Amino acid sequence: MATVQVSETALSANDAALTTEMTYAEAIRDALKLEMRRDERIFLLGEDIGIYGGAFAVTRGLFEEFGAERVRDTPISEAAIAGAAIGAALTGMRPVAEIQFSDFMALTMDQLVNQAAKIRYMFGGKAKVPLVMRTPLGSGTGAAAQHSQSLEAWFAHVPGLKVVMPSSPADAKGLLIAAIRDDNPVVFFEHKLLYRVKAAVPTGSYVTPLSQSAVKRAGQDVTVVAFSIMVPRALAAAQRLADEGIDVEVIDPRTLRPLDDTPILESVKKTGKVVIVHEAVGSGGFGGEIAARITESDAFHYLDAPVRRLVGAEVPIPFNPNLERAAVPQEDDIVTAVRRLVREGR
Amino acid sequence: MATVQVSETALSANDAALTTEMTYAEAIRDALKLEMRRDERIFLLGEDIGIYGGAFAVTRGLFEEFGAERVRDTPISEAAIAGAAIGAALTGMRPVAEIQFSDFMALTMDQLVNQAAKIRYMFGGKAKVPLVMRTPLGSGTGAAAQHSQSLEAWFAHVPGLKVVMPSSPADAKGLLIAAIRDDNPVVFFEHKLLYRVKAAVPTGSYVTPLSQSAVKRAGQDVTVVAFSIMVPRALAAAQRLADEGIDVEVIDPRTLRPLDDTPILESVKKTGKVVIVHEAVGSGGFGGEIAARITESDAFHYLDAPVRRLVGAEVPIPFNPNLERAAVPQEDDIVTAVRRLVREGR
Amino acid sequence: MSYLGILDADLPDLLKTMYHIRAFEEKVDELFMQGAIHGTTHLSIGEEAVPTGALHALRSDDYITSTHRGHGHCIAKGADLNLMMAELLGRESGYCRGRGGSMHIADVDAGNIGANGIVGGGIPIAVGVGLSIHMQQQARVCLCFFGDGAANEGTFHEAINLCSIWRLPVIFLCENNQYGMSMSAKLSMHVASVADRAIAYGIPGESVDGNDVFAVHHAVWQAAERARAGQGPTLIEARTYRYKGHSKSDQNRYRTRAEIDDWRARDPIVIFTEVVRARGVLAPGADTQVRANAYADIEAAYAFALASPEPQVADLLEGVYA
Amino acid sequence: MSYLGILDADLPDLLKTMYHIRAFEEKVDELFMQGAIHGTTHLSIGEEAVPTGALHALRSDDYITSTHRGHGHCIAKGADLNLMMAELLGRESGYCRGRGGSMHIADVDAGNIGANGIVGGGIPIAVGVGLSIHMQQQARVCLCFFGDGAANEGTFHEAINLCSIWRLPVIFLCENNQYGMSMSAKLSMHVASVADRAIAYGIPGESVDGNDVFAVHHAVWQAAERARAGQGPTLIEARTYRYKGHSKSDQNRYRTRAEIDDWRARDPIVIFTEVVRARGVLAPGADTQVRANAYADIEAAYAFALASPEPQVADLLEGVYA
Ligand SMILES: Cc1ncc(C[n+]2csc(CCOP(=O)(O)OP(=O)(O)O)c2C)c(N)n1
Ligand SMILES: Cc1ncc(C[n+]2csc(CCOP(=O)(O)OP(=O)(O)O)c2C)c(N)n1
Ligand SMILES: [Mg+2]
Ligand SMILES: [Mg+2]
Repeated sequence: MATVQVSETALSANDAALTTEMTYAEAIRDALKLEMRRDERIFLLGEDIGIYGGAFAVTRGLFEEFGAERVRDTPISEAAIAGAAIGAALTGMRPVAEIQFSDFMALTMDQLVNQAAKIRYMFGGKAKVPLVMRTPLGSGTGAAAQHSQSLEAWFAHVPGLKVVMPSSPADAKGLLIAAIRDDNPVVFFEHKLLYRVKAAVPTGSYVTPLSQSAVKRAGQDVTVVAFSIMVPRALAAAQRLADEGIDVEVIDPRTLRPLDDTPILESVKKTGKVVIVHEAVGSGGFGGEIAARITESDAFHYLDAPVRRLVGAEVPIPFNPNLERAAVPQEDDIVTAVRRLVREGR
Repeated sequence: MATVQVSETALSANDAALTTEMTYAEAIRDALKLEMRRDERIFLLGEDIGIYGGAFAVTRGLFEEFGAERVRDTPISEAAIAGAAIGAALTGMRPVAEIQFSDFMALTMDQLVNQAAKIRYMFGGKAKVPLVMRTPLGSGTGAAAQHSQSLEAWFAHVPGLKVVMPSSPADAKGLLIAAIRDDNPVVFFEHKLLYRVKAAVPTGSYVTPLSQSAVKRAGQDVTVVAFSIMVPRALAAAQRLADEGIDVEVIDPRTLRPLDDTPILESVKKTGKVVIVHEAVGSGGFGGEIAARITESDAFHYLDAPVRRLVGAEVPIPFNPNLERAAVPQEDDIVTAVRRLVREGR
Repeated sequence: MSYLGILDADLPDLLKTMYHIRAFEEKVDELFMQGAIHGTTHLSIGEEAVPTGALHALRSDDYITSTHRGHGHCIAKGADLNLMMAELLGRESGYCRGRGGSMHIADVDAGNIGANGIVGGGIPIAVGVGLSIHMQQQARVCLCFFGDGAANEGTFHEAINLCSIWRLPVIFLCENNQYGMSMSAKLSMHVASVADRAIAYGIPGESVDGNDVFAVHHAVWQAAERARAGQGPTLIEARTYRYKGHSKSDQNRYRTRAEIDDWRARDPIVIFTEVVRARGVLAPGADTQVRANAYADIEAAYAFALASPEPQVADLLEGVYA
Repeated sequence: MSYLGILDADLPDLLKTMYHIRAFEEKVDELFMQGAIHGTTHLSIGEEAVPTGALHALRSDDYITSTHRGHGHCIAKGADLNLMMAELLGRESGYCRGRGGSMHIADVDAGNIGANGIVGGGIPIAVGVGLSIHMQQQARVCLCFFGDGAANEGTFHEAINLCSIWRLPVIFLCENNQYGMSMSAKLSMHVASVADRAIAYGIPGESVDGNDVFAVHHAVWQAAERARAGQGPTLIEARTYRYKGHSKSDQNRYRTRAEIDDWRARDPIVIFTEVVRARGVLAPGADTQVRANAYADIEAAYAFALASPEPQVADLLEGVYA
């Protein structure tokens, strides 16, 4: 690539009219493929993303289409992967790095937080770092404590980063395209258990804007704020609760930083009750932030019950499957929590 | 040291009757010295902690007393410092590591979070990791974005870690002794601006238990929850507010994980109004956790105003001193926030 | 009588260890296929000579740090097969009470500081173990296992450097099985051998045939002698190969059948068995008995595991803090 | 006419660069003493030959990544002294609008990817710059400055390895000023030279006299030739010394007066001035004029900075996101 080619035609939203059934993993692959075709500056780097196709097969086929230069297998060197992405982003490229499990983001924290997130501000706004770090999080696969964490709260605490957590195939595709086109470092958390979830996804290229919370289900009685894997669980729970006459509104922030809290506050003003659900460990989790946003705003005055958090247990994720399940909120837990809140609310 | 010597005599709390004026840095040094004299398994490791005496002179003189074996200068290798502490802790030693600035903890996250914090649980409770990581945090020294962060929320989110943030010389000494005697990995955050603060400190060895929040000032009208540098600022603000007839109760959690929230909830039940103050960036900061603890408990029903957070701005810490000051809560800001809350509370 | 530094009398035991490892891994493979084990696993079939030779060079009170591909290390360190299998099946009787699983088996009191799910994660921990030995003036050593892929992590560098300046009794043993997941070691580094990196730390480095128990034993034995004599760490590369995929999900797209066959033709157990036979320390045909016993031990371990209770969900929060 | 690869005609300019660096650092030192500058600073007095020689070997569109001790790199890369001084004084007119300060001066568009407050933090970033050059098929190189202390960070290892396998056009230039803060490089690593570590990555390594502009220039020039020819990275160690303490708070407890005096006796500016004189490219005494002009430039930069406004507190939140 001597001169950089950017085709703007693919930017048209018209192609998005049709939809195809595809998995969350396929939707992510589709986003990568469409963007890489559009803009030669975009390239992928990470461990085993080439021939192997990625630990979760997300990049399968991309090596074959785009070759080893643009789908770069790296040694097992997470800090260097992050640094390489930063340096490339600073000098005209648009890297999309994959960190094989989000637990290993721990090895990139200096590069991501002390470098990528701060460079623009430290340099007086005179540089930009357009990179995406894709990485899978979450438990449920029996991979135990070092491969099952949900550490999104760390990143959501860092000015300069954007943090995205799609909960559906269509969101995954549109949000990833938005993340790639964003001129800031974006951490893009994919949930392992969602990879095989199938749903209708618009064909062609489209952008789902970052920092726009979505009402995933409208309801009158109680607000459930959920993201990532907890959204389908909350929707399933809402379905069951509807049969009991409890009308649940499910809000998915989708982007945790910068957080669009308006739809959450509006919803709470309407329902007066809220359950915040996430997989991550409760203490210090992002649920606290959401709770605080609600209770420091005027939505506070509309609350008619305490703000409830339904969150991960205060443990490393255990290996044994029964313990593992018990460590994070399940559909049943959401049903129970909502039911109890509605009954108890004065 | 062929056989490990532990003198239990120094454990007596009687020596603590007398007090001496000393700085926060001196109090920390005193704790290290007393503990190292008591227990030969305790040793220090970190960058420039020997002859140099530490970047903030905290360990000055310890090299002279305890020698190069027990006051170990390391190369600039933060991950290896953490790992060395873990391996030593697992096999009978009690390391106290210093990370020169807490921003560099980013380089230790894998060792600290994926290893130290999880080892005990992953190993079925059959191992222990008694180590302390001491590290200075905070802004106010003109060191800019990569040397001024307050990232305690990251650590407070991790089961298996304990997180301590002393706000006074006496607490620093007693809490550090407790941290050293604790059988778990403890992250001990010292505030750079507190190092030179002087106050009365009990002589001799004493333990200030971890996970015990302290009422730093009793009051009836409004609760201020603050930790680290924000405690002296809150106390100074409370003094001024007292002149206006506003009686502020100041609670210092001191340990963020495991958090003792009872005194906070009790206080809020009494006052009905709360301001949570911290230096760290607001979004995703530990203030959210405290707010959520309050509003998910029965204290919620006693609140007569929204929960107010007074927290760091959503920026990397800037170099320019005026911007730097503006980025974090100052005494005046606390006064204003409390005043406004009291006036607005219904 | 001994051969290349190993007593003839010890050969049957070493053969048993190799068969235990292989049988254990084969059983685990089978159980995964059946869906009877949760999660993922990393098998070391084909690599048995490395831990077998290495641990035979050490004393029982020496330490090891292990990796995600750690069953062989654990067995060669003398672990109880029942407790291992119970752990893989997530049972309360397992080494980690079912909380750890394949990637976290540990037995700190017995000197196994633990498998590790983080590539390169155990290397700095080995430094601390070495430091502890040094400060307590013990005669122990710490053997640190890691892979060729791990040799590109920053921790490798920091840890070996630290051991080299402090002359700690640590042996860094790289199991170069030619791949870090799908990436060939030939592509992930621009040196012929991981042992070449010893020069960067001013310590001895040696590359040996990792399918040869004697070669591994000899190199580790020498390194342990140096370590106990206060001469500091050594970096050893043992060249070997894994027959199976990297983990459960591997489709083997990155290597050829011919390569796998070449390595299978140099199977470490076959090679070792030939020596055992040549030394005549076992009655003719007794080696097949060793093999059969080993497989039976594994079945017994499986039966033990199956008969063990699962952890109680009520105990979920137990064991986070000491 | 040229001498050791540098054109005689360029010598006055190089002398000017060295004096600019020294004068800048002396002024900063003075301002810190007065409390006129906030924060901390790391001065490179005594190390001027390294950036001066190195940057003269590169083209203006080449990139650099720099360190906490980066004023010299920045000046040798051709920075505007006014904007630098304004940055140190935290002014809106500074390179980083007063948000960065000494440790974060950068000018990405001009090829200075930035100073870095994290030891070793810039090394992986240089990989990315090299990758970017490679993928865009440019003829540029990236020069990565770092210290002897940084050579023990994991990032050093990961980054050089990555550049070596991808053959990226990056020059790793270690300014070995003998100490990482208080720790002697002799104690922090068990090799004679940081350049010895090149072997671990299969790349060329060279150690040169860092107080000799010509030696540094030559090594960097060769490395740049290799890089532009697609032959990948080089590791260079430049042996030098900082006269001043590590930073503001240094009490110099870890080194001797004699050692400092020895190095001062080999002052890089004095050595270089002798060559300039010997080559006769300046009228007798003209070198003192170069010196005087350089000091005057720094005073002018200080005046510029002083006259510049401070940032507006109202703009605090500006510039976090693009
Ligand atoms: C820090 C980290 N990065 C990536 C992974 C994913 N992963 C697990 S094993 C492995 C390959 C390791 O290669 P090597 O060190 O050679 O050991 P081997 O699997 O060949 O025994 C990878 C990439 C991980 N577990 N930890
Ligand atoms: C990751 C990290 N660790 C520690 C420090 C504190 N620190 C700043 S400079 C320095 C010494 C660096 O030594 P070297 O790389 O040789 O550079 P020099 O200061 O000698 O130019 C240290 C320890 C830091 N800024 N970053
Ligand atoms: Mg391997
Ligand atoms: Mg140095």
